[in-house]
Amino acid sequence: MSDLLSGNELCLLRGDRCLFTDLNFALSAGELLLVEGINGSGKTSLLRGIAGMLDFEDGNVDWHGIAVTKDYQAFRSDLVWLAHKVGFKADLTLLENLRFESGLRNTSMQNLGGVLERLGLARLTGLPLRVLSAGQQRRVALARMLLADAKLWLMDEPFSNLDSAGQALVVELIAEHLAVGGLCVVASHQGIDLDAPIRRITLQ
Amino acid sequence: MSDLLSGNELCLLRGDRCLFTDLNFALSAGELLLVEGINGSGKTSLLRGIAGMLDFEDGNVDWHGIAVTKDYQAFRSDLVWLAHKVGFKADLTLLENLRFESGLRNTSMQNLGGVLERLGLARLTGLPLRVLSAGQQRRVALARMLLADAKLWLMDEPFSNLDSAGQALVVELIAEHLAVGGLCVVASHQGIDLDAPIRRITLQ
Amino acid sequence: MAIWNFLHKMASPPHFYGLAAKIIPWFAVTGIALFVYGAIGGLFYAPPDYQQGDAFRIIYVHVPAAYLSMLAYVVMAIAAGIGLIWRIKLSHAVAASAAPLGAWFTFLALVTGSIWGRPMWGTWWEWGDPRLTSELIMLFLYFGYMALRAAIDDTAKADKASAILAMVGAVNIPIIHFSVEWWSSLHQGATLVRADGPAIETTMLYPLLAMIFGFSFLFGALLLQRVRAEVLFRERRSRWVHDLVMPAGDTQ
Amino acid sequence: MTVYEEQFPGLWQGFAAVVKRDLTLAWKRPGDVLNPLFFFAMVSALFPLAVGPSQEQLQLSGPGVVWVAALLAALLSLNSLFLSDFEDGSLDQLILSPQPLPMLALAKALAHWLVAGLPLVLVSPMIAVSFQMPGQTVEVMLITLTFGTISLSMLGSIGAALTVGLHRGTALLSLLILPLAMPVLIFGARTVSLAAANDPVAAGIYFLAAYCILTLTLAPFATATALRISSE
Amino acid sequence: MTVYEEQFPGLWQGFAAVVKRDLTLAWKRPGDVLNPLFFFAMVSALFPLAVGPSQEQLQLSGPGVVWVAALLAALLSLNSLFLSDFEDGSLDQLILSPQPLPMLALAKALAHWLVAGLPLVLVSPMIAVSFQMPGQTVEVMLITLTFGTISLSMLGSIGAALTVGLHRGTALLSLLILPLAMPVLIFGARTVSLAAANDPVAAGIYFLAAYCILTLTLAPFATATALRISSE
Ligand code: HEM
Ligand SMILES: Nc1ncnc2c1ncn2[C@@H]1O[C@H](COP(=O)(O)OP(=O)(O)OP(=O)(O)O)[C@@H](O)[C@H]1O
Ligand SMILES: Nc1ncnc2c1ncn2[C@@H]1O[C@H](COP(=O)(O)OP(=O)(O)OP(=O)(O)O)[C@@H](O)[C@H]1O
Ligand SMILES: [Mg+2]
Ligand SMILES: [Mg+2]
Repeated sequence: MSDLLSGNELCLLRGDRCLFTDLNFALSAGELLLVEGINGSGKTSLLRGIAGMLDFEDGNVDWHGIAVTKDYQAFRSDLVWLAHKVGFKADLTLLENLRFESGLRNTSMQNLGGVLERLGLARLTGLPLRVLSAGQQRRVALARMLLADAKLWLMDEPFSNLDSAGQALVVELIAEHLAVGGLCVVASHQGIDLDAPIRRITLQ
Repeated sequence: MSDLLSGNELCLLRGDRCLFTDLNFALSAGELLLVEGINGSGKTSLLRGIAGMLDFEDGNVDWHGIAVTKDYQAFRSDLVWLAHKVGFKADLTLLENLRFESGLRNTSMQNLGGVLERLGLARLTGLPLRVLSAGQQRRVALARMLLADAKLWLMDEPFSNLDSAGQALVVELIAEHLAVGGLCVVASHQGIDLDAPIRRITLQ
Repeated sequence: MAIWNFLHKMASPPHFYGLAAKIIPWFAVTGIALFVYGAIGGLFYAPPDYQQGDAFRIIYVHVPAAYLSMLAYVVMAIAAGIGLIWRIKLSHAVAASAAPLGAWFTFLALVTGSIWGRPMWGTWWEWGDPRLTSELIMLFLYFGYMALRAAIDDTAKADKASAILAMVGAVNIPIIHFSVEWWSSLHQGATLVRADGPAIETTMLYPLLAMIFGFSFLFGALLLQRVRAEVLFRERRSRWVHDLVMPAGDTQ
Repeated sequence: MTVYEEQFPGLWQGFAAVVKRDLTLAWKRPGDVLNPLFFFAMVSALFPLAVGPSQEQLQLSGPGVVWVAALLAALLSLNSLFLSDFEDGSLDQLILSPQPLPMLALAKALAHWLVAGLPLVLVSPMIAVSFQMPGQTVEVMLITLTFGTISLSMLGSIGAALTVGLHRGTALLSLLILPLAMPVLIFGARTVSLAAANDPVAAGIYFLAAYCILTLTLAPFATATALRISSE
Repeated sequence: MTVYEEQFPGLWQGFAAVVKRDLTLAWKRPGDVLNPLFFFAMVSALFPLAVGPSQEQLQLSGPGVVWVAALLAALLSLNSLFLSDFEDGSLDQLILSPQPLPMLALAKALAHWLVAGLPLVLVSPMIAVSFQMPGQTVEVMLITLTFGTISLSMLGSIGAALTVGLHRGTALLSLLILPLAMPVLIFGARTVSLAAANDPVAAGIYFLAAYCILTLTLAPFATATALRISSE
């Protein structure tokens, strides 16, 4: 099987509500999974479930054909997660935050300059994250994503708070990531205009 | 003068940066001011300045022709502010939060049912805000806006996290507000498709 | 594998619900019988203690309560551990139901001990005595366990979080038991559970044993009954509970 | 500070809304009520445990322990007075509401006292008994603690407003509040000790009452100004 | 709990990154370091003030006061151990990082000790002097406090992880941690008192050391599991 990531018969409960049952998907290298649905339909929850931060009531997610719960740690080193919240410390500077990330993931900071330049953050490295604007903070989260060098990107509304140049940049980054055989799972309210193969899930 | 809200020669500093100088705008009843600009250009800061939460370095904002600093309290009872953060307590239920708002602003809860229905929140009234999805929380913030019955709406990225139905709804709400002589100041990365007169400021 | 299947059948809520209903009467009857024998034997037939006179008779409540307070904790911790590791929901229900019972026994042991301590040691309470303190700590552990559960709305999450606490708190049990040997304490050393057999006269011993086992059976009955209620609540949205509460044909 | 004319009929309505909201929140998170209470009980219980229970020593240090515990418990809970409102954006909404901000600040401080101060006052007799305090002292302790905890809540609200945007820790807050709170502590503890020795206590009680009224009138304005500055 | 094979060379690198980050944060918000320290000093200073300074009484209650103050100071700062990480989303990122979570939990607890526990140990001799503790006692106090505060940080990390998603208050946290911390307090205070009376202290020190090692080995796993549950 060439499917790298697959979800089988997934079912998720939140409180009294059943968000979805019998959800299936399969994704191979270079493919993108677009999760759509109205507000509150469970997109964020699905992403958290895939990442292993929420337990599915039923079903399991496979990575390289093996259930992720079997070797959760190996799975984690292959994935990076862009959430609603940036997940950085507001009191540390941009640079300190990214340094910490690279220590945690044991990656090099070699192409840091390039990444920051590309994201338009180069002049902000010395500022504490607290003073950055909403969009700038999202860009820092994107920087983590690029530096992490992970195979699977989980992105929850990657376009929010970004200006139009920023949104175009995200599409470009995704396209590059797919081109080198990466995988993306994206929850978004707006379509993505890409050449790469896109699979869709619509939750209701 | 028929201008209800006007900014004269505004200048704002953040840290070492000067975000803008000599900014002027004027807005009369039924008009919308659209603040555009790339990430970090100072849209949020401008809105906070207008609301009186940030001090301008220079210039002043007038409401009904009088500087808002003169009668800040009267100004505050005419405005309502939709921020990045919802500004509700995560542990209280939706209903409790909105009840508190109505106590604070001394408004009636008569049309609450209609508002909630319209925003698609009717079934969620008993849930603590914490468990609502990102978009649902934004909708609760919109509910505050509608219940407040204020003349001036300050909206910071009102479309973020909303699904397409929600985004259309926001446009509709704005149109209605303008139609009855209200004013809107909107910071957004996406245009607004409206019949009403739109004034634009582009920050860089 | 057979054992595994058996366990899973046992742990299935409807099966347990029915089975427990059959066991409870036996436990209750045995418990009450032992209790009555122990109470009569202890209060009327056992000779007064040569040192303590009749005051010693409180032993028939104190010791069973003290033992049960520990037993309940052990049951709770083991059940919580099983639930956490093998993800058996019934097991969590057992742990959750054991806590309030354990707290009551602990409270009873503290009160009776302290009443007994007044004539024996001339004080209701002695801070710094290891046995007394560790027993009090156990009461607080029970409180902490219950408070943590109450603070989490989501039952599944409450189960897992409180299970950790129950397991961590289990270190206290050996401390309670061995405290009298490890440190000088006002409290009695072990009289019953000793390598060289119980050091107590049989007319005193038998009623005491009867009380201990009577308490244990009653605890078992109460625990099972509480677990039944808990299971019913947890499964409130399931088919079988629905059928149970509203038998077929009885539509509203 | 702005001068507020009497043009807002719903002056007390906003006040009531804030008090009600904060009490509801406390009800939903009983931790906030139990926290200082539990802390108070804890300090009082740990002391004999750690110091070793000599009867007369306990009796002597009783009033002091109760007062130090009360002060610490109040400080402990003050940290979160405006913090959660700041972090979830409610503070901005409060500042932008049409109600006079000092009124809302007073409401927050009052709600804090109801949640953190009052239970402490109510539970203090129990602790007094465990320290073998003589009966007539308890009454004096109740009165002084009432005035004292109100003053602490009011003073604390200023400190909490000043530090809300700055740090998570209570260090700065304590540093700001303590000098102002010290008179309350010293007078409080001394007055109770005097009562235990059957000496006259009126002077101490008057002082505490005066301090309480002073803080009740002035603190809301200072707090409101501090909040505006912190939220910039 | 997952079993972690030795396949990750950078095991200590994630550990170091977390410790470094938390220390930098503490450096930027000195409140976090000063907080427990200040609190510690405060309790110790307020006590004589409130109780009234009788020479021998001070000397007697010295060890107890120091230990209670240390325990409370540790509890006070524990609340925020994971809270800010939880609120800004960093906790999710830590959990999803390729490093073994118990390792990161250990790093967080260690950083907490470095920031909140160690300064307290270092400052304690000063307070001992102010309580007129005899010289040879101070050494014993230093050793016991070191072991004690490490145990408290480790135990506290479990409690903080369990309660992180729940409340702002420390009430529940204290309720969970105190029973487990009580032995540390009792042994710590008693050992110091014994030292003051020139009695043998080895047993107490051994116990504290054993407790410290036990918590160092077991707590990270419990904390990691608790974090996963809380972040659901
Ligand atoms: C508040 C005070 C007291 C508390 C908290 C307390 C607690 C306990 C506990 C926890 C046990 C069970 C220990 C174990 O099985 O390892 C126990 C057993 C016992 N207690 Fe107490 N106790 C108290 C006072 C007393 C007093 C005053 C007496 C009599 C002088 C007493 C006599 C006994 C006896 C005889 C046993 C059975 C010992 C054995 O067979 O192991 N207790 N108590
Ligand atoms: N305890 C609970 N009780 C009832 N419903 C709950 C509970 N917890 C979560 N939910 C519901 O589960 C859903 C979670 O949605 P989720 O955050 O995954 O949505 P989403 O698709 O990401 O939405 P958005 O587009 O707004 O971000 C929401 O509808 C929420 O109301
Ligand atoms: N202390 C400071 N030093 C330097 N720059 C600062 C400081 N405080 C704020 N800034 C800058 O001021 C700007 C504030 O922008 P603001 O939040 O108003 O932007 P925005 O237009 O709302 O952006 P976005 O579209 O991303 O929300 C940012 O560029 C930020 O980097
Ligand atoms: Mg979402
Ligand atoms: Mg902005």
